[in-house]
Amino acid sequence: MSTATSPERLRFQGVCKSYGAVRALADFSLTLRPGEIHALCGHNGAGKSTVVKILAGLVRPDEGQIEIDGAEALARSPQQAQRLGVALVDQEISLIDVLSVADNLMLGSADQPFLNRRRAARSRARDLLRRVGLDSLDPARPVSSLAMGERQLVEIARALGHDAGILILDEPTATLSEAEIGHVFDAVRSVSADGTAVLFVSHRLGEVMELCHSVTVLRDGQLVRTAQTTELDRAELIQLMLGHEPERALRREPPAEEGRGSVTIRGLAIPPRVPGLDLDVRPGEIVALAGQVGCGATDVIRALAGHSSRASGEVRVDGRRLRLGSPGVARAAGLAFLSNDRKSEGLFLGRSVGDNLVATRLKEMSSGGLVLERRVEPVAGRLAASIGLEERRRSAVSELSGGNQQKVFLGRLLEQPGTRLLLLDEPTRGVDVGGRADIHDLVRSAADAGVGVLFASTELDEIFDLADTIVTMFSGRVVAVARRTETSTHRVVSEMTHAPNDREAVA
Amino acid sequence: MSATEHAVMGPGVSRSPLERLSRGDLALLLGAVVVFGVLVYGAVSTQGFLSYGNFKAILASMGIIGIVAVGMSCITISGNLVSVTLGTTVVVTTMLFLAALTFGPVAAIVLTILAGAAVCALQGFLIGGFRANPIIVTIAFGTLQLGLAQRLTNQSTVYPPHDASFRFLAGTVFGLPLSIFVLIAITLALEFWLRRSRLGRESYLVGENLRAARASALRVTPVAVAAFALAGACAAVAGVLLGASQGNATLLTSETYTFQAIAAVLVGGIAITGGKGAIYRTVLGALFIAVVSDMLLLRGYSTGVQVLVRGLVVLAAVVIVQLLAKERA
Amino acid sequence: MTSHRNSGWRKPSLVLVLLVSLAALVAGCGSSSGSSSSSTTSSGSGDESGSASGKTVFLVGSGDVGPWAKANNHAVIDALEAAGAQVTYLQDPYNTQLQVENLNRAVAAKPALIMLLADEFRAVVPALNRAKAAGIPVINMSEPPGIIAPYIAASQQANHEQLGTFAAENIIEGLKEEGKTSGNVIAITGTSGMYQVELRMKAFEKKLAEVPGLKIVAVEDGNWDENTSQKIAQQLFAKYQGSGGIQAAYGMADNQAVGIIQAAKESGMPVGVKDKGLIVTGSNCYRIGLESIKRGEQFGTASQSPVEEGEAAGKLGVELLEGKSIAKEIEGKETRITSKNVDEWLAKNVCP
Amino acid sequence: MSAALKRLRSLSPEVLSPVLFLLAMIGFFLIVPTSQGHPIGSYSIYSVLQTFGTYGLVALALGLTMIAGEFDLSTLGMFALGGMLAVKLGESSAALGIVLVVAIGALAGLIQGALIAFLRLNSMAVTLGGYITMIGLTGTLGHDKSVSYLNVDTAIKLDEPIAEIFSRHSLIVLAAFVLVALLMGFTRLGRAVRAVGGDRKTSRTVGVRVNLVLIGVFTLSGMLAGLAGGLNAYSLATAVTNPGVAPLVFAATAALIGGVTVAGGQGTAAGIAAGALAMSLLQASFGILASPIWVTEIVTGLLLVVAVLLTAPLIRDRIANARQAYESLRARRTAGGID
Repeated sequence: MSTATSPERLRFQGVCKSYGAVRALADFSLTLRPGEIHALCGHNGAGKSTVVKILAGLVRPDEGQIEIDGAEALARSPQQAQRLGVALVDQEISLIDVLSVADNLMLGSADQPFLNRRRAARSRARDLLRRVGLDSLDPARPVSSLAMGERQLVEIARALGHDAGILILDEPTATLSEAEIGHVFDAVRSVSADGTAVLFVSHRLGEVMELCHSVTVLRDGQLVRTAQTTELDRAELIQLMLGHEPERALRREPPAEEGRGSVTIRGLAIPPRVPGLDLDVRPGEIVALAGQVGCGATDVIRALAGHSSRASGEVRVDGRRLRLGSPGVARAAGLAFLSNDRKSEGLFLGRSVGDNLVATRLKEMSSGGLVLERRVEPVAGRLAASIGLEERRRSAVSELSGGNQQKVFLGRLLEQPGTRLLLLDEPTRGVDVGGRADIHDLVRSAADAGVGVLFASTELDEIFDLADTIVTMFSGRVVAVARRTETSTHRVVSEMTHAPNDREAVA
Repeated sequence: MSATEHAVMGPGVSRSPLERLSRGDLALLLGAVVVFGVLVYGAVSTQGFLSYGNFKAILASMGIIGIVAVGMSCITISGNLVSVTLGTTVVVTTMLFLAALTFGPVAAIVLTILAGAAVCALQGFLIGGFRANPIIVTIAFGTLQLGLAQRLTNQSTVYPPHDASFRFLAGTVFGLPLSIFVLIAITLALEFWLRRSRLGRESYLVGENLRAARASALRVTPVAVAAFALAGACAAVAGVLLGASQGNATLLTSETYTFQAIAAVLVGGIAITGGKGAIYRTVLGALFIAVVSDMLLLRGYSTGVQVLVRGLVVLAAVVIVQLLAKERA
Repeated sequence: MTSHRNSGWRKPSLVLVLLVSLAALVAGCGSSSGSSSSSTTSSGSGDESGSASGKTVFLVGSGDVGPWAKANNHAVIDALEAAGAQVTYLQDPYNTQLQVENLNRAVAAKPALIMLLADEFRAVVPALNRAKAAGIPVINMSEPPGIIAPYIAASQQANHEQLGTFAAENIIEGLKEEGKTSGNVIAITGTSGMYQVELRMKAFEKKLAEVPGLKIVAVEDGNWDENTSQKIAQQLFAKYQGSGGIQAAYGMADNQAVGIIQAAKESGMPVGVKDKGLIVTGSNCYRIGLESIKRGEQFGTASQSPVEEGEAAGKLGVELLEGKSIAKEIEGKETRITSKNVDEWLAKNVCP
Repeated sequence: MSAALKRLRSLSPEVLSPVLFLLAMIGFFLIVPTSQGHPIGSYSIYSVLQTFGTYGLVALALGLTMIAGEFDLSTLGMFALGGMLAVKLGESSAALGIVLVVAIGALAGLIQGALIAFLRLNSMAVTLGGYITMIGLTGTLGHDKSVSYLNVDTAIKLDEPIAEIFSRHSLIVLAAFVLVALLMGFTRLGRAVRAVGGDRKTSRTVGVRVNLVLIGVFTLSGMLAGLAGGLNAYSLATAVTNPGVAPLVFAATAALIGGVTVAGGQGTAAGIAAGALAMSLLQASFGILASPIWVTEIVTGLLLVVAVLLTAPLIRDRIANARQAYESLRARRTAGGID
């Protein structure tokens, strides 16, 4: 493909963006040519999503120039971005479940006619679906009846329908099966052959190497390198993403290898993503489920906490079999759960810090149905002190920063009598650096007290800071289990992005 | 309107009002001053308003509505919106009470309250247990209660047995109607329940964030059942007092209680989305509405105008509460 | 979790079957219970013979909401059923909408006769028009036919002017006994859309105007209901407390008068001539009203006995069914009742 | 047979529910009264359509807001206010009265919709305030009394049978239904309303103008409820001050059995029409049987309980899970059979 000679479709020049004191993107430059498939790589927090958001009109840059087809083009809204010819396929699927495929394909399109001529809409839908390899999908079917992969393809089809000059794919394959990924790639290739520039954001380096012509690597908001994929191999790419590997001090002594697992999991199946999983967590051990979005780690955590009605398999806590599917049962068995969405599934934002900290243990504090203040006070005080928020005990949680909110959420799980295992899903999502260290300390001290910890994370730093044992997952399967001291970031990234049965191994 | 003034502060959240006076708070303060001014002007200029007799009349008119509204607040706080047919329960329990007087007043009171609690607890079970929509479930049960009552009474007026002694319930204590004292007692009891009991505390949490409550394995269904049962019990108490004061019962007047009670809850500044507010605020809301209605009445405005003003007050309260919540976020 | 929303609807068919069978059961029970419901015999409207036996009659009215209406309706039903007619009784608790629906139902059933106690004359005109087109005779009850006169076969009515006049006479007389010739009067009426309410009030006002010192300060709709009337009275007492108070009150029916008395007591006002208190009158009789008169609380009322009226209406219906020629309008004979003749009326037992 | 069954199973609930309920009610209507000695005539069908005409548009108004994921209690108030306004404003010309009522309904809906959309207010709270205000306004205008419409001829004409089973009233209502169905089915509005009801956040991100849609839906709801009230008042030649909750009971049941869910995003105007027709058939059946009111009340109440439970999220989840388990079991069994 003669990408080098054609004019530029997109040009980022010296773009900067800061969120408060945090520099998300510094002096970033990028060019895309028509027909080019360009990968954007980097770890969580490297600045990829800021680039995507700026391009899609969701965020405005502080400095720098953006040109599309040679003209100054700064989108102030998603609609405006769409008019500029930018189409975004987000990692979170933004289709409306209750509508049909055809309706979803029409939705939000600026040029949809007032009259809804169903036949025309369907034939247009068929055209678009054909382009992503969904030839046999009936456009009248509701999206709710589609498999995840089909949804992703429909979403790409919608982006294609906008006749976009620039197509952004943000982690489009995270939730897809092999065959589905093949369809997506075919679709992307055919779009790019038509002259669309594609920005492909992915962690999956195998896919990057296979699909993309060129790649830009970001680290800590800085551009590291832009190169043709032919100039690099995967090991180099990983090296670029990681940079110089920092020395990691061993912050705590992991528990002895021996000892019976306090929690044993055998054949845990969670349709549709996790076919079957075995895992042990010993008392005092911190186990990371490391993997990219959609690898199944979150599903495992949620299923253990009783939040999946379709999970099956054998889970034993201290030898006693746990009935899956009920949060109450899981809680009673000593499994304490921290959801990755503290606002909607964790905190009672309008209530005070103290109220939130004792919310789940009112039972122990009551007698005859009445809550005894003399039992509440010391516990709330101690917990608030342990998370460093003693002074704000009476403040509403909504008034706290994200980091402090997360501490309150975590604090609720601590020091509960009978807790055997902490189940943490992305324990530091949306938390600043200081808060993150505090939270990690809290988790460690809980482990030191003999509680097992199982956490899901997509962030390397967190995984290596916190875990004693690292379980890497890919596509719902465990890739490897290793002591932190016996593995390396390089290896873990390799495992997270490239399972033994990854596409490249096949290719 | 001190009711909405407190809207910013739920129980357990305290802060010095002066140190955090935002623009929204100032606007609210200004609004409160205006409302207060209008009330004072109305009180002074309305003939017959400032009298002991009228004071008693206001209290008498808010007693029964207040009791229903206080029960309604439990439903709202626990995150189950409102019951749009609690008034039907009031009327039906009035009938039940009068009919049950054959067993003596004490037995009749107990039976009535149990029945009111039970019929609402069932609604709470369907709502909490299956997340069925509260509005529609309560509409359905209102219809069922009405149908059942029509079946049992043949649509005629229910009279108590001739020898029944129950009029003492319609009497006065220290010159004030008994219903006011009952209202105060129930308010105190429910405040205690909400703040001190485990279920009460959990109902604030469930009301605040249902998903979080489920994720933290709080007792979602028992909370809904309890909230509705308490509301039903309050409605039944109102029914008993109504029966005592009327001495008969028909099915003619049921919605008025429901909507006056809801108005009191909303005017009291309790967010309809749940988790916030306190019972006493509903009483203030009921008082506010009673005072305004009384003024309009004394100034010769018709029932229609009173209802109209009540509706506008509810709309204003809803908007103000939301603006405050936004200001806080 | 929500990805399979559409799959949850396989059981409804079963539920539906259950529901329909339940509904059928309820409907079956409903139509077979009670003496007043229609039975399974086919409508006998085609029967030309000069007997009421076996013919179907629909009674459409406000229903058994109050004792007066209940006694009235049952007197009508008893009279018709005694002659062998099948009576279907469609009730509406003073709900105009429902009454029109009921009347339409009745017309649809093509009965031999419809007996109507209208809530609202204007609202029933279209339905009556249809009845007329279908050749179904309608007998109007209780009040003068007014605008529905062209649509009805006959009317049995009370003398409402007289009832209103009697009420005014009671008030004048009562106040006189207290030594008053002036004062504020309130009236709490029956459902305000009804023609009879208008007639009674007109006559009441006319009679009261004969004593210039008496002023009607408020007329409110009490919907024939004791509790509603009680509540309104309470508000009115509070309202006029500062401006001379209320000296006399007219509750259009005795139960309303009783409600007014109850409200007065709760407001701490004296009631009756004995205590030189509020003079209260009704204008159609209830047993509770008569008892109250006997106790000296209520000053008086007027007869309009529901039993007598109902019997008269029933008789009219039977005569029509028998093919006899009947009077177009029959008016009841009313009596003023005070403490002087109350015992006689209590003994007659024609007030419910 | 199995093919038909399969096809039935593949129908979405928003189609399945109204079809099943309508069929059941037609069956009920045809069988039960006849078996009790009350054969069905054209007049019976006329009265079904009359009931449909009285409350159908309230169901449509409420149903549309439910599809958009909201709940418009004020339809009940607008039904009353519409009647009162129509009687007051339409003294000289009924048509003028209807036009004015629809305009005022639109305004009332617009105000409420704007409050809900821009302030992100809970629609229950707003429309509750709206309902109380409207009932108050109705009482104020009518001086707390029902008001007669002097033009009785209009009333007679409006309900005059046309082609035996229709009347002007029911034809107007049917026309309004067709109009809304066309609007929902054949313009991009319908898609937008369902999108907003189905997933508001996603709708915003993909560029649906959510606020505009919400305001539009509430405006339309106000217009329809006002029209329903106006027509009803003309039919009765009377405006009543408070219609009670009967219209709401009818409307909510009709909408739910018509395939609309409280969660939003599902349902069609045609479905609501079918639901309203099913309810009308039921009520007419009881009318023909001359059942006492309590029978209708209890059956409607039970129907509503069943309908709301069938659409309750947890029950739906449970049914979906059971179904999934059953299907995987069956799949396993067939696989085993092949082995």
